[in-house]
Amino acid sequence: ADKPLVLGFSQVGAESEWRTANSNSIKDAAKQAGITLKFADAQQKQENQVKAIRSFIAQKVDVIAFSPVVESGWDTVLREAKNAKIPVILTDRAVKVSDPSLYVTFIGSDFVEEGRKAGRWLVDWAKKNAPTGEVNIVELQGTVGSAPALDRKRGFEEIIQAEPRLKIVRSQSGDFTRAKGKEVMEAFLKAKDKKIHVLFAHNDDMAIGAIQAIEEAGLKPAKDIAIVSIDGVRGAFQAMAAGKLNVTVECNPMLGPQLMQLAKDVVAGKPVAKRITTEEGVFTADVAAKELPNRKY
Amino acid sequence: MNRKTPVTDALPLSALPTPKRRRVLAVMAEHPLLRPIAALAILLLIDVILLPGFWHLEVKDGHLYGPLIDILNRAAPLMLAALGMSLVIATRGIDVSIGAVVAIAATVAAMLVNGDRPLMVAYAGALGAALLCGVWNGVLVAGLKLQPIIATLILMVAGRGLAQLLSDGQILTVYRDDFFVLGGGYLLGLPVSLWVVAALSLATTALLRKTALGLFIQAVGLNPVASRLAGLRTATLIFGTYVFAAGCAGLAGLMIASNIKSADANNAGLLLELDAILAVTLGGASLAGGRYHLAGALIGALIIQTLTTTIYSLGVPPEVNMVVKAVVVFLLCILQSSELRPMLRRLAPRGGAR
Amino acid sequence: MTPLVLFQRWLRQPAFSAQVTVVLLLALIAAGGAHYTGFAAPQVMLNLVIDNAYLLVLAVGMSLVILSGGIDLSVGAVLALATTVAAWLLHHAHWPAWAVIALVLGGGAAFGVLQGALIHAFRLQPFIVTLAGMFLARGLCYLISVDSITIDDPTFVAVSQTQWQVPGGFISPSAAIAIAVLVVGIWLAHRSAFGRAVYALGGNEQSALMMGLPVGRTKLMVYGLSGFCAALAGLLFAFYMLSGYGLHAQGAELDAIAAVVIGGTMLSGGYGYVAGALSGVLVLGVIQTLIAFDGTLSSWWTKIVIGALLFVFCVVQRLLARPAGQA
Amino acid sequence: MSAPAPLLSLAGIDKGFPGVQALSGVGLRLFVGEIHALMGQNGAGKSTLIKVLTGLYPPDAGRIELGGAAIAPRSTADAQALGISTVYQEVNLVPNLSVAENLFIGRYPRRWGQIDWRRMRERSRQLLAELELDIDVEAPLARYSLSIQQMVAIARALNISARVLILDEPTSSLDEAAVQHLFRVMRRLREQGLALLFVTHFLDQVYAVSDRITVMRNGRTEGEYLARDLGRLELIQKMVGPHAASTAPLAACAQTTTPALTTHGLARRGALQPLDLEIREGEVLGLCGLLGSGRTEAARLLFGADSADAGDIEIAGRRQRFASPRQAIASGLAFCSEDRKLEGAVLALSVRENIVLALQARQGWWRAIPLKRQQAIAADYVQRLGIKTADIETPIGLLSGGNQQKALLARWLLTQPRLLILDEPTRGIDVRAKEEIMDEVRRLCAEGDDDDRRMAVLFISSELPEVLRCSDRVVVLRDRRAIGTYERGQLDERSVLEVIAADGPR
Ligand SMILES: Nc1ncnc2c1ncn2[C@@H]1O[C@H](COP(=O)(O)OP(=O)(O)OP(=O)(O)O)[C@@H](O)[C@H]1O
Ligand SMILES: Nc1ncnc2c1ncn2[C@@H]1O[C@H](COP(=O)(O)OP(=O)(O)OP(=O)(O)O)[C@@H](O)[C@H]1O
Ligand SMILES: [Mg+2]
Ligand SMILES: [Mg+2]
Repeated sequence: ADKPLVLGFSQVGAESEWRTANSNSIKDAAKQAGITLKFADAQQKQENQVKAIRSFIAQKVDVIAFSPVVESGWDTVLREAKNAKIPVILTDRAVKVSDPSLYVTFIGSDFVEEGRKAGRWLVDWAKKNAPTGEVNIVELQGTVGSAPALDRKRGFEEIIQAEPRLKIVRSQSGDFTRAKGKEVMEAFLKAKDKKIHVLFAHNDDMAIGAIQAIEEAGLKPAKDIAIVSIDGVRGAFQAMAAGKLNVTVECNPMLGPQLMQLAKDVVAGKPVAKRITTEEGVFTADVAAKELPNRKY
Repeated sequence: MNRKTPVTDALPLSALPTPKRRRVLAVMAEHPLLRPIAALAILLLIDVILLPGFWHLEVKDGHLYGPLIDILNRAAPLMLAALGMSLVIATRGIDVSIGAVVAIAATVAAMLVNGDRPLMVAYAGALGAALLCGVWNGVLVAGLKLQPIIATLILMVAGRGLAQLLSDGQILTVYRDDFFVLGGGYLLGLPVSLWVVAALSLATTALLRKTALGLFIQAVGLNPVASRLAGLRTATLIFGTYVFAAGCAGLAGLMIASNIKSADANNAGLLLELDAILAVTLGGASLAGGRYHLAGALIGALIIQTLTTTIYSLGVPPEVNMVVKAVVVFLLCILQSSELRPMLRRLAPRGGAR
Repeated sequence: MTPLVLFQRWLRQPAFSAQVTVVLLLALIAAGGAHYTGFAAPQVMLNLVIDNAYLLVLAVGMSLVILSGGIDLSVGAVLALATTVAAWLLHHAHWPAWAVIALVLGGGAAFGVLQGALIHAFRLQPFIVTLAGMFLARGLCYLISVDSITIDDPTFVAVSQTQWQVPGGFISPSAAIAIAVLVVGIWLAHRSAFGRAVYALGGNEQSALMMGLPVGRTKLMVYGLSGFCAALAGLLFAFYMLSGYGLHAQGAELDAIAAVVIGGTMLSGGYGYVAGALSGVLVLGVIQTLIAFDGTLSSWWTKIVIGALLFVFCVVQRLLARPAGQA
Repeated sequence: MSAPAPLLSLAGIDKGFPGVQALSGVGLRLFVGEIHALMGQNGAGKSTLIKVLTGLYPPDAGRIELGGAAIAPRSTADAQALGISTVYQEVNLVPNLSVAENLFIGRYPRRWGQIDWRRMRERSRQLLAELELDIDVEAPLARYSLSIQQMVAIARALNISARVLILDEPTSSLDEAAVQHLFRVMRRLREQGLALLFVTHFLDQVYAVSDRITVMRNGRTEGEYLARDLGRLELIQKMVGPHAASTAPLAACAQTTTPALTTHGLARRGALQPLDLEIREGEVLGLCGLLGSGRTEAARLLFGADSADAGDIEIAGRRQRFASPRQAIASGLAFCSEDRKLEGAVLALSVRENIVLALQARQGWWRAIPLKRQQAIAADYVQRLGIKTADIETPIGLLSGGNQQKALLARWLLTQPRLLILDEPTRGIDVRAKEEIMDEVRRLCAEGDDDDRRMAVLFISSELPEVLRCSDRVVVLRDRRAIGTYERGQLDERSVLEVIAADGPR
C-alpha cells in the first residue's frame, strides 16, 4: 500500500556460478516481493562493501543486507548503521562483532557444517570401500584466506581426525577455479610418491577441473579416485550423472525469498530468530540423475 | 613541444649493447638470452634434485606425458600473452587488458560453439572480438594519446564485465570434442598448443627480421621524436602492436577455454597481464621501451610456469607459495643484473680499487 | 600582453591538465547530484574522503615514485601486511598500540628502502622488483595468519569510532591524517630540495647525475617514503576495518596508480603534481558512489559502467588538455 | 703568466672502451688564471678526458692532481665538491624543470628550510642577464631551443663557485653575440684566478680567448703550446696532420633558376611570421640570424615537423602543407635537426641502423633493405665522411659528438633529397670534417641525379663565416621574419650584423 520498502544489498562479487545464482535469486525475489532493491557489487573487496553499506546509510534505506567477504572488521560500519536505526541482515556468511546486537539476524549456510558433511560422507565411504589400510586424500583448497576455504577445511578435518587412517597427503590452493583446479591436480598426479585414493575439493568448479586432469592421466574419476566436493552447482550434477563425481554437499544460494520475507518482518518489527539456517542436502551420484532437472543453477 | 618527450640517454653505457667482439666466447657472454636461459636451467636443475619423477616422460595413448609436458602445455597461453606484450613494451607501452581480452575471446568462442556453429566460425568470432579490443586500445593510445596504462586499464575493467554480460556470469561448458584439440590435443606426440605457440613465434620473428618492422619498432621505442622526424609512422606502428597483443591474448583465451573445456568469464586469464609483463622483463627486455627479445619473453614465460609447477609438485603449503615465488623472482633478477659482476669484483678482496 | 596570449599561456602551462581534472570532477559530482537525491549531501562528500583515506595516502606515496620515473606495485600488499602485523601484535602478542604503530611504520619504510636499494644497486627495473615485493608482502601476511584477525585494542577501536563534527557532517581521524599526508607530500614535492630532485630524476636520470644530484639517495628515499605511506595507509585501513587480513586491499596498487595518472601525472615521470592524487582518488570514489546510489547495476554492468566512466573522463580530460600534451 | 706549479694536472691517463682505446697516456696541465684550449679532431678523446677528469668514467690508469694533491672523483658531485665545475658537450639539463631550477637545482637558495622560489627567480634573471639572455625563467627548459639550453647550461656552471671551470664545446650552437658575452665572462673569471679549460672547433675563438693550447690526436697528447707561439696552420696540422684549411669561398656551383621549393606566407603563431622563400635547384641557400630568430622554427615548418597554421609550400607546381615529416620526405625533403640527441640519433641503435633508418622508412616496412646492402651503404658513408667508429654495428650513442653528427648527415644524404635542410649541421664538427662535409654537400648540389634534378640545400648555421662561405644566397631572419635576401658576395659578416641591427625594431 504505502511506499515500497527499500533494501540495500551488498554482494561479494561475481567470482563464481554459485555467486551468480545467489545474486539472481535475490533480485528475482525482490521483484516478486515488490521490494526496491539497491544492489552493490563489491568485487571481492571488503572495503568496497563497507563503502556500499555507508552509502546505503547515506541513502536512508529501510534494511541493509550483505554477504560479508570476511568475518571480521565490521564493527565500525555496523555501529553507524545502528546509529542510523537501520536493521542489518547477514546472508550466507557470519561476522565476528564485539556486540551481537549490531545485526538482527544471519540467514544462510554454514561453511564449517558443509565441511563436516563432506567429512562424514567420506568416513562412511571409507568404511564401505576401503575397510583397511591408509586412505590418502588430496585437498583442493579455495582462495587462500577466504572464509569458505578456511571453514570448509576446518569442518572437514574436524571429522576425519576421528579416523587416523584418513590422511590428507597433499593440499594446495586452486583458487576456486576450474583452470587452477586442473593445473594443481595434474601436479598432484605426477608426484608419484603416494597413491591418491580421494580428492576433496572446496568447490565444484575445482572438482570439475580436477576430473579432467584425472581422465587425462588415464584414470577413472570416482572409481580410481573418489571425489568429494561442495556447492552442488549444475555442473556437479552433470558430472555425477556421468559417474565422474561421487558426491557434492549442497550450499544453497537461493536465499532470495527467505531474505525478502525476513526484511519485511524486521521492518514490521516482528521478532526474528538470530540464526536461520537454510535446508541443505548432500547429493550422491545415484540421486544425481533424478535431481538434475530441478536444479535451477 | 615534442622536445619534452624523454629520451633514452647515451649513458649509462651498461644499458647499451657493446660492439661485436672478435672472440666468439665474448659474444656469447654478451648474448641477451644467456641470462634468462641460465635462470631457467637453474630452476630445472633444482627440480631434478628435489623431484624424483620430474624428468619422467612416458607415452600415454600416443603422446608424451609427464611434468615437462605439463609445463609446456600450461605455459603456452602465457607465452602467447608474453609474445604480444613484448612488442607493446618495446614501443614504451604496456597492456593491462590482456586478461580481460582472454575472458572475452573464451566466452565468445564457447557461445558460438554451443550455438552449434562450425569450429572455424567460433575461432574467427573469438579472434575477431579480441582484435576489436586491440583496435580499441590502439585508438586510445596511438590515436588519442592516452597513457597506455590508463587506456588499457579501461578495457581491463570493462572487458571482464562484457564477458560476464555475454555469459550471464555462468561458466559455459563446452561438449564438442573438436573444440578441445587446441588446448588439450596432441600432434606428433606433443601438445597442439605448443605447436601453435612455436608457429606464431617463428612467424612473428620472421616478420620482424625479414621486414623492417623490427627496426622500426625498436626505433619508435627508443626515440619517438627522432623516429617521427626520420619519417616513421609512429602512431600506426604503436597501434599495430596493441592489435597484435590483443590477437595473441585472444588465441591464449581460446587455448585456455579449450583446455578446461569451458569458458569461465569470471576467472579466465585473471592477472595474466602481470605474469606476461613479468615474463617479458625476465626475458631481458626493458620496460623503458626499445629492445625486445621474443625468445627471451618465451623463456621468461617458461621460467614462471616451471616455478609454479615446482611449487605445486613440492607440496609447498599454499600459504607459503607467494613467499617462495617472491624470493625466486628476486634471486633471478639479481642474477640477471649487469651490475652483479662488477659488484662481486668490488667485494672480492683485491678487487679493482677505484 | 593580449588576453589571447594569456589564454595560450594558460593552456600551455603544465598545471592545465590538472585543473581540467578538477573541473571535470565537479561536473561529475554535479551530474550525480542532479540524478540521485541525497547524492550531493555534504556527508556523502565527506564519506568520499573518509572511505578513501587509505587510498589517498597510497596515492601520495605513489605520486612521488611515479614522478621519479619509477613505479611501486607493492603498496597494496604492504598495506595488507601492515594490517596483519598490527592485528597480530595487538591481538596475540598484546603489544601497546603506540609500539605497534611505530613498528609498522618503521617496517613499511624499511621495506620500501630495501626495494629502492635493489633497484638502485643492481639497476633492476622497479616494475619487477616491486612486483616481487608485492608477492613477498602478501606471502608474509599468510605466514602470519591466513585467517583475518579482529582488532579489539581499545586505542584502535576508539580511533576507529571517533567522529569529528564538521559543518555538514563528520569526518574520521583517518581522513584528517590523509589530508595531512597530502599536504606534507605537496610540500615535499614543491618546496624541498628532495622533491625537486625527484622531478629531476623523472625528467632525465642521466642529466640529474651529471648535474651532481644525489640520485641514489633520492631513489632510496622515494621508495622508502612510498613504503612508509603504504604502512600508514595500512594503519588507516586497520582503523577503518578493525581487522588484519592478507586479502585486504587487493589491487589497491592499481587503484593508486590510476588515481595518480588520472590526477594528471605522467607515468613516464617528471611531469605532474602530488595534489593531483587527491582529484584522482576523488574521481574513483565518485564513480563508485554513483554506482552505489544507482543500485540497479548487476555485477558486470558495474564493471562496464566503471570502465565507461573512466573512458569518458580520460578522453575529455585528454581532449581539453591537448595543447599541453606532447606529440 | 704561467704560475710555477699547475693547479690541475693529469698524467698518463689511459681509458679504453670495448673496441676503442679512447685515451692513452694523456697528460694535461691547467694553471691558475689561464684559459686553456683543448683542441683535437672528432674522436680525439677530448670529451672522454673531461669525463674522466670529472669522475664520470674511472680511468684505467693515470694520475689526477688538484693543487698538488692526488684526487679520484667518482661522480660529478665529487668533482663539484672539489671545485671543478663542468659543462659537458651534450646539454645535460632536465627538460621538465623550469630554467631557473635548472640553474639552481642542487644548490637552492633556502628560507626557513624550504626553497625560496622568489629569490631563485631573481638570481636566475641576473645570472642570465650576464649572458644577455632574456627569457622567461619560469618556463620549462624544454620550451627553448637547443642554443638557449646550452646558454643555460653554461650559466649554471658559471654559477657554481669553482676553482676550475671546464667547457666542452660550449659555443657549438651559439651565435656570434652569445659567444662574445660568454668570452667576456670567461675573461672576467680568468682575472678572478680561475683555471678554465675550453674545448672548441673554432680556431678564431681559440685565438680570441685562450692563453695556452693542448692538442690531442687519436687519444694522445700531441703537445702543449702558448697560443701566441702557435700559428693557425701549424695548429691545424698538429690536429689533423699536414692539411691546409681553405677559407676561400667555394666555387659557385651552376645554380639554376628552377625553384625546387617555394613557400607562400608559411607561418605559425608564436614561431614564425609569414615567410616567402624560394629555394632553387642546385643552390645552397643560407639562413642566418641571431639566436632565437626563428631559423629552426622555419626549418621545422618546411619539413612538417610542426604544422603551419597559414600559407603553403609549392613543390613542382603542387601547393601543399605537410601534416607530418613523412609527407615532406615523400616529396623529397630531408631535415637534419640541430638537436642531435633528442631529434636525431637513436642512441641505442647501431651506426648502420641509424644511417639506413630514413631510407628504410621511405621504402616502407615491407621492402626491407637487405642486410648486406645496409652494411655496404653504412661502410661506404663511414669511409666517405670519415666517421670514427669501432665498427658499423657500434651503438651510435658511443660515438663522439662530431661523429654522431656525421652519421646523421649520412642518413639524409642517403635519401637523395630534392631539398636538404641542414640545421647546424657542422655543430661540433672539426675543422677538416667541416670542409669535407660542405664539399660533399656542394658536390651533391652540383651533380644532378639520374633525371638530372639537382639537390637544393637550406643551410642554417650560427657560424656566420661558414654560412657566407658556402651559400649561393643568404636570407636573413630577425624576430621570426625574413628581412632580406642577398646574393653571394653582397654581404660579409659585418654587413649581416648591420642588416640585422639596422632594420629597426617593430
Ligand atoms: N662510452 C663509450 N664507449 C665506447 N667508445 C667510446 C665511448 N665514449 C667515447 N668513445 C670513443 O672514444 C673516442 C673519443 O671520443 P670523444 O667523445 O672523447 O671524442 P671528442 O674528442 O670529444 O670528439 P668530438 O670533438 O666529436 O666531441 C671516440 O672514438 C669514441 O667513439
Ligand atoms: N633570446 C631569446 N628570447 C626568448 N626566447 C628565445 C630566445 N632565443 C630563442 N628563444 C626560444 O627558442 C626558440 C627559437 O629558437 P630557434 O631555434 O627557433 O631560433 P634559431 O634561429 O634556430 O636559433 P637557434 O637555433 O640558435 O636557437 C623559440 O622557442 C624561442 O622561444
Ligand atoms: Mg666531444
Ligand atoms: Mg636553431
